[in-house]
Amino acid sequence: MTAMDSLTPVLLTPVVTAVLLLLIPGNLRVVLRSVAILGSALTAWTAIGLFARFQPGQVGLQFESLVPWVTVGPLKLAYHVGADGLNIGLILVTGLVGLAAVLVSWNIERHVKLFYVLLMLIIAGAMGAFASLDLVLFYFFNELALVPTFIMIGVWGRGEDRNWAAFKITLYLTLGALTALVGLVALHGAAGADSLDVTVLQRHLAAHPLPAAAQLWIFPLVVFGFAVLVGLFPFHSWAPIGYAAAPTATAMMHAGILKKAGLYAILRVAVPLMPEGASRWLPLVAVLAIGNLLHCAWVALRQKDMNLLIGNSSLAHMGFAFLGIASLTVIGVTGTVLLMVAHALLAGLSFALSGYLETQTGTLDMTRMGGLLRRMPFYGTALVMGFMAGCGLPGFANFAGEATILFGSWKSLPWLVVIAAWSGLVIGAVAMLRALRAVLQGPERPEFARVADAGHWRRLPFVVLLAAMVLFGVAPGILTSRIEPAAKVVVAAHLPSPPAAAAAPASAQPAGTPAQPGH
Amino acid sequence: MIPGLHHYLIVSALLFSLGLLGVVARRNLFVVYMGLELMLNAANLALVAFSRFHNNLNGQVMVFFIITVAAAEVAVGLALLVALYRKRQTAHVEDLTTLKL
Amino acid sequence: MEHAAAAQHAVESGSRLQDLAWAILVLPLVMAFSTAVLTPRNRMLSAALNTSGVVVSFLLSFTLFCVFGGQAVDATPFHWLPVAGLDANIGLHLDALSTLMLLVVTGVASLVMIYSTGYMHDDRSYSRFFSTLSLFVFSMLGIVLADNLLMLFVFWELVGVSSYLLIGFWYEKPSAGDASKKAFLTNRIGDFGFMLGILVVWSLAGTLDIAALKDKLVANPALLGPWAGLAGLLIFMGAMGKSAQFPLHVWLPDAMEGPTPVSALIHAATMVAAGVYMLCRVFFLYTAAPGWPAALGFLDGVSAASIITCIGGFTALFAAVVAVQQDDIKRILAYSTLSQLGLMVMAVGLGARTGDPSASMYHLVTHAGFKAMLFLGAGSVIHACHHEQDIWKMGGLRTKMPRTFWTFLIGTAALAGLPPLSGFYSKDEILAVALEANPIFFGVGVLVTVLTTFYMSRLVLVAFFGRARGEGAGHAHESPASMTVPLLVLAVPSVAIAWLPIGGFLSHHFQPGHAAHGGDILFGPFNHNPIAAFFGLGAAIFGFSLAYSLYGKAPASDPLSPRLGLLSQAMRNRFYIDEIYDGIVVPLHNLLSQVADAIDRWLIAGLAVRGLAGAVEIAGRALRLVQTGSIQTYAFLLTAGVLLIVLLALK
Amino acid sequence: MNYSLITLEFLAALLGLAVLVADLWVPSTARRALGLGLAAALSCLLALAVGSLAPQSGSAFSGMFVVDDLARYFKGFFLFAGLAVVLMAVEFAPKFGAGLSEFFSLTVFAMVGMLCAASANDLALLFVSLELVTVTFYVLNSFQRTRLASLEAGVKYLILGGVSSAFMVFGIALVFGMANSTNFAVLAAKQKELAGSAVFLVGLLLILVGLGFKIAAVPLQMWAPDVYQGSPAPATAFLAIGSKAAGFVLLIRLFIGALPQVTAEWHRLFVVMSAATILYGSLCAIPQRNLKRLMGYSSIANAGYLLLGLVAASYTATSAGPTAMLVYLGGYAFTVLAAFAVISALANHVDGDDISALSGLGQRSPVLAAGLTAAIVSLAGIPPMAGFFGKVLLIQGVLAAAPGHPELYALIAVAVVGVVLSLYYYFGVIRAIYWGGQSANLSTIPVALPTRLLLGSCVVGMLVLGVFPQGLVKLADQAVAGLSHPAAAAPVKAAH
Repeated sequence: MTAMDSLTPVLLTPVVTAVLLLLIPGNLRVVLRSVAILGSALTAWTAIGLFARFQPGQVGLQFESLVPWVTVGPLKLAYHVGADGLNIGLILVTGLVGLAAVLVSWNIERHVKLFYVLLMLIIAGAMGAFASLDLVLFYFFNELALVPTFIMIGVWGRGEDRNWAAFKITLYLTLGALTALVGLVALHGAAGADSLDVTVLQRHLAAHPLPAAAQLWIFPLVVFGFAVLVGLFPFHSWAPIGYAAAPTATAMMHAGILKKAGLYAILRVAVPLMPEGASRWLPLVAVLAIGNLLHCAWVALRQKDMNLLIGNSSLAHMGFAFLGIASLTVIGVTGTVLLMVAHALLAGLSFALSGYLETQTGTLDMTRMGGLLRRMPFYGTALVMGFMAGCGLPGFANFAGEATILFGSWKSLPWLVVIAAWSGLVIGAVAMLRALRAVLQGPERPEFARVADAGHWRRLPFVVLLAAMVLFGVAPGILTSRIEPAAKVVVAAHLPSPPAAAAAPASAQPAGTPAQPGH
Repeated sequence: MIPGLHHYLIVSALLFSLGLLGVVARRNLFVVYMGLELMLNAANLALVAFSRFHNNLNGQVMVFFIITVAAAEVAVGLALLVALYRKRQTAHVEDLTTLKL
Repeated sequence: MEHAAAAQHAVESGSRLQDLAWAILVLPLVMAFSTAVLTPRNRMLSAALNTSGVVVSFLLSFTLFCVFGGQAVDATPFHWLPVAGLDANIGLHLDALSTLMLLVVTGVASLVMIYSTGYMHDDRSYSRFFSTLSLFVFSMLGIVLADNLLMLFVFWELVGVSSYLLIGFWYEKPSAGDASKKAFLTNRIGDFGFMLGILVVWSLAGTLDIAALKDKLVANPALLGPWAGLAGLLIFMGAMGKSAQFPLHVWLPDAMEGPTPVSALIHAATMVAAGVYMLCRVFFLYTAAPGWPAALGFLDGVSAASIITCIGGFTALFAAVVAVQQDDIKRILAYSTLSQLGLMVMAVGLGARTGDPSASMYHLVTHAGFKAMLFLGAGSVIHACHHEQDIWKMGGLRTKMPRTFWTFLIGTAALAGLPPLSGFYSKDEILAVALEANPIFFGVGVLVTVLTTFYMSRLVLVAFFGRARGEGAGHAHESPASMTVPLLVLAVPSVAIAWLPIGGFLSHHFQPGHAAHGGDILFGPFNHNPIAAFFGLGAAIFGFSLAYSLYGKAPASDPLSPRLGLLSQAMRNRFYIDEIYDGIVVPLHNLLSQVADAIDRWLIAGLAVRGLAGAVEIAGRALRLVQTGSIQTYAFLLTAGVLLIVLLALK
Repeated sequence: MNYSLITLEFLAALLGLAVLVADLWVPSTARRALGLGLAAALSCLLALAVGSLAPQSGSAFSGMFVVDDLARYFKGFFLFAGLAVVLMAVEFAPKFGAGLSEFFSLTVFAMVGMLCAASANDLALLFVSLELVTVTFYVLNSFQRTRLASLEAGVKYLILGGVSSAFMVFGIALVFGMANSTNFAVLAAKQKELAGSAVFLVGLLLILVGLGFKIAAVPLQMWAPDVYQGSPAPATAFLAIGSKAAGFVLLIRLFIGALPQVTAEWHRLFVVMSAATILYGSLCAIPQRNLKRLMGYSSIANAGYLLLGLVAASYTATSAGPTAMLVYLGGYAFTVLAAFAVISALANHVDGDDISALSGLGQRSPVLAAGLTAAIVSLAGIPPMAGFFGKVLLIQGVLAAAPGHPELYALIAVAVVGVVLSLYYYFGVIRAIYWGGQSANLSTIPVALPTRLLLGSCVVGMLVLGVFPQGLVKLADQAVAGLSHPAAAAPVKAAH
């Protein structure tokens, strides 16, 4: 691959923008905003270019670049970035949601410079986390986005308990990330490989796999560490409060993108490198995912505040993602990656919408609103499309993801699929439609008489995200053709047919009656 | 009977623990300071005993180092205690608890 | 006109005529999208665009019908989700069933669109109505042309959302908002069952393609093994949601909140029929060997089809009874649609035993015709009486609105099943099938015919005869031509369909070998199955005479309700089913979410997190107490520390 | 006897004296200029120590004073620390009242003590250099005679410092008694046969106590919070960096370099000490409201993390442990100096050093706010700052030795909990800066050039060590490699 054709530009652009922003004096708001928009637009454009130039159906890494970083005795760490099926979609989506997040922040008035610098750091952190193949580098970028989130929630956040929310989100994520890091370093120790690079570890473990006993205690460390980042059931209470208190841009980046770093890492590291560990521990993860699917969906039902509703329902979607991983089938994992991309767009859009609503009505309490569709036709349509995508309407990318996961996990976890279908189709729909009914329909409230619809500039983020969701909804083939080869590698050890043979479709004509679902 | 090495060691250990007791138990800062000096001298005694019985003079050279350092310490320490006394007209340990928790 | 060019291009390519199906499917979507984005302001252009879009689709369907006429053909598929092991692609399948249904959908839709130009003339969001209607037509055509189960499910949901948008069209009205939410959620419960059904079938048969599925089932009837019954029932659950069968029927009466053309198109002719059409499309599932998993052992003797029949029969009867005591003209027609759908579903269930459900499809086609006309007629009445919907405030409209009256009369006669009209022949086929399969359901069919004739005659007598009761009806006048012309056009099929050999055309599709009973169409039923025909006719006449005895003299108020007393009260409140739902299902969900929220707020967030944080804080404060500030304690602790170190190291 | 080795210490001592003498001529107003002059001189010395003129490896005074890569690493370290403290003192001057130049010269003298400690290869030199540092700090801590807190801090450090050095001296006496020599090389040679003798081991333990006091490890850390709170900011900074690093260089040279077998023997002790220190430092800091006292507890916690390297060294023969300690110390220096630069710059504009006094710093002076935030982020061990890499290497070192030892996994768990707890109180400071309560005055705080210079170099240092730590890691590796060869490659067995 030519040097130009590497992932580094997409990582560097946000960092360079951040540095540029630092140089501009704080009071030139317009200049600051335009530089930020330009920077994020450039990042998005590079990400789209990378996604387009990515050869689908090709196993192995593309746009790779390797620079030795630190060698400490036996441990060699390197700046190793590359793209394959798993992360090319996520890089694209980080660019898009990043651009939308910058565009949506027109209502920030205090410390505009600091806000955009921190936002750019979060985008760089997310992009780096997805691009990096060296585990410490992954941890480096993932943590890079932690402090900006804390400061943004604290300074520009909403609500009076935003201070507690800021602490909670930071402590939870650090505990999760640290546990995972300890797991990763222990994995490196147990494997005896000389570097923490995923590709090296993969080759090393393929040659002499980890003893099952070691896998049994390393795998949970890594999986549950990253599961905290995603918001698996018992460790989920930080997410809704954190997003409700965060300013719009941070909520979009966190709920949409950073939450996926955990899932991505589980798929990149935990499942392929420790197959026995995976098959022993993933059923427990699947059971916990029920908590996500049912508990969080029901909690979402109760919420009056739109951000809490979106936060909780996005946790319910994460239940789907964990279900896809726990199925350990090619279809299931492809579905999970597809859902990750789709949900990133959905969460980004939903929080952008709720942010805009708050700028117009000054409140997020849905019970006090009503009949806004008349005053805000464009915004209303975008909200209907966004919330419909939220409850898995076909035509949007979320449905493609959820359907693939349902199909992928039916054979191994039928009861879970029933619960997931009920939660996704029914409870999700009830929550979303109640919100639509409360906000858009019904008689118009006098106090919201002078609510303004989104002007041309302010429509852009919604249009960008909706276009992507519809594109991947109508033609998910674009994504799945890229994801599938990587998904095969992830579940290579669990495919029934021997991995050596061409990866015959897992569920080709099942001989006789396969495992009876639901004994 | 002629005192052997271990006798001296026992005496120096006793001296050391006495000094330590002085530091821990006494209330007046100056007396605490004296306890401190006592502990240093116990170490000197042990050093001298060892160098005598191993007839290796390095020990005694070491003693000189210790004595000079102790002297410097006393000088600075007492100056500090005097300054404290002038400020608070007390040398009682109980009064020195403004910095706590 | 660009869509004419599109049609021209398709024919010229001449490569594969059936790819024309793609044009039919995509045209309404293109129109909907262009109206919504390009011309929201320009009322006339958007109406013209959408109407012409549907009309061209109708013409294309007609050409396809003539060219292929029942021969099974597939348009080139588009690979939607190419994942190993999941062959989910969007393909279009043309055969007798789908071409006929194409004609019905596009035909009725064109007429409704033309009708709406008049009906919705003074409505504010005119172009939004037309683009949503086109979106609905696109989704409906997707269901009709679908060749695999996942695509069927995809368009199933799209139809659900279009009906949500259309019912909630006048979103300012709170009742419209609630009705649209209720409709979508009830459909979603049905879709939940449908998805599970698809998953069971897919996991056992390994394919989603309906044709391939059919071949596999024909080759190995026991392919689905013990799961056949459950799969059948789950897929039927999808049909229950869409075709409003008991217990998921509650949304249809409330769906009348939408504009009348919507009720006509969606809740009379097309969408509600989708369930029946889907049952016919996957009919081979129900003729396969029945079987139940261990958990449902008690159902072993019963086949899925018989359960479907019972549900259909019960819905028909229940809806007919409720319709008798309704006062709102659209509610009466809604319940009549419910009961007719019950009949069709019953016919499919019974058809499973004889292997030929064409009776239900035939009734579906005829019903679409006259029920759409009845709704449009009701719309014209409401439009004339300044949005008055209660029949007891109307009266004497016969003289004021002759064209609407006569078309309404024809529709009522067809619905009741009087001989020369189409309703008689299709209902007769159902009665014949019922007689042959299971006499009990023949009795249900006859009873339903009686009740249908009774409440329709009640409606006609009260609304069109006697003196005007309300001032609205007082100075009503005939609706403009754009509304009455579609009525007249729709009247033609209600009469003439009987003369077309549709029955034979359909049964040939299901049993190619079976000889279609040719001969004279007009008097066919009388000589094939005289008992069914005479019973049907007798029931109709008996129902009419009963209604005439009560309502002939144009009474001021409903004489029946004092006689029935409590029963009438129950019928007016639809047997309190909605109240039961609101009383049980909704609070249950709220309770569950309250419990979850409480757990989330107190147990996880409160106990676990604050508890932990509190414990850490207390530990910190306790440990900090060691720093008392006095040198004595420090010196003592230091010595103790040294002792500890020595002990620990040397032990 | 090649005296060229001690040129650096000699020049530094001369510089100290020069400042004392110069103070006679310099008018009282030009005290700050004197300070800046001293800082310039120190930076030349730093350039000398680090540049090509660095003294070549070798030993003087019959093996007592040795200069090798480890010594050079720490000499550079101490010179930079001294330079930074002098700059801080210039900024802190109005708070001192009289005797500013005495403060400068005492700082230089303390630095000389540390430079000697860096090259000490003999118990005698160990004792003398440590005592030079300690006695100078008695004065430095109580420099603000007008403030009772400073006096009290001085007295506490005096008494407890005295007790700990008494313990150390007694230890040295016992070790000398048994080994008949105080030279590390001789001790290393005799460690095999003396392993059995209790008196020798007790002696070594007492020396460990003396060093433990310097680095403020549990159970000898009682003094740290009070002294950090009481003594003036530049003195606290030098205490936190200089005296702690001096303690560690001696610890490394004695216990890891000279006596690896004895350390291997005591691995359980080090595990307990490290875990206790991390927990104590992290837990006690949680309810803290005073910033300097918080820094005290944080320095205890960081001593705990550094002991992780010692634990790693006690379990395996690899040099991963000490290298990680050196890298961590490198990052730690820049971090603490940046933090205290901000604290001392604030001293004259903010009354009291309570955390709430920081509120509104974001508006009052973005430079100081950014500097303190960078320091806090690095202290918490979050990328892209230097603290992250130190912690990763320490954890990696312990984990590499972990298979088969369940107590090491417990230690790692404690370390992880410690980091998370530390996040809570560190981010409390960030919260105070950016969105604490509304502070009374929002007058902007002028930041003089020296502080701006110091803060800039510290933040750049942190960033460079955070993103490209390879340079420092190579240096640390070299330093530690040089360390183990003089111990005559005694056969090392990891005691289970």
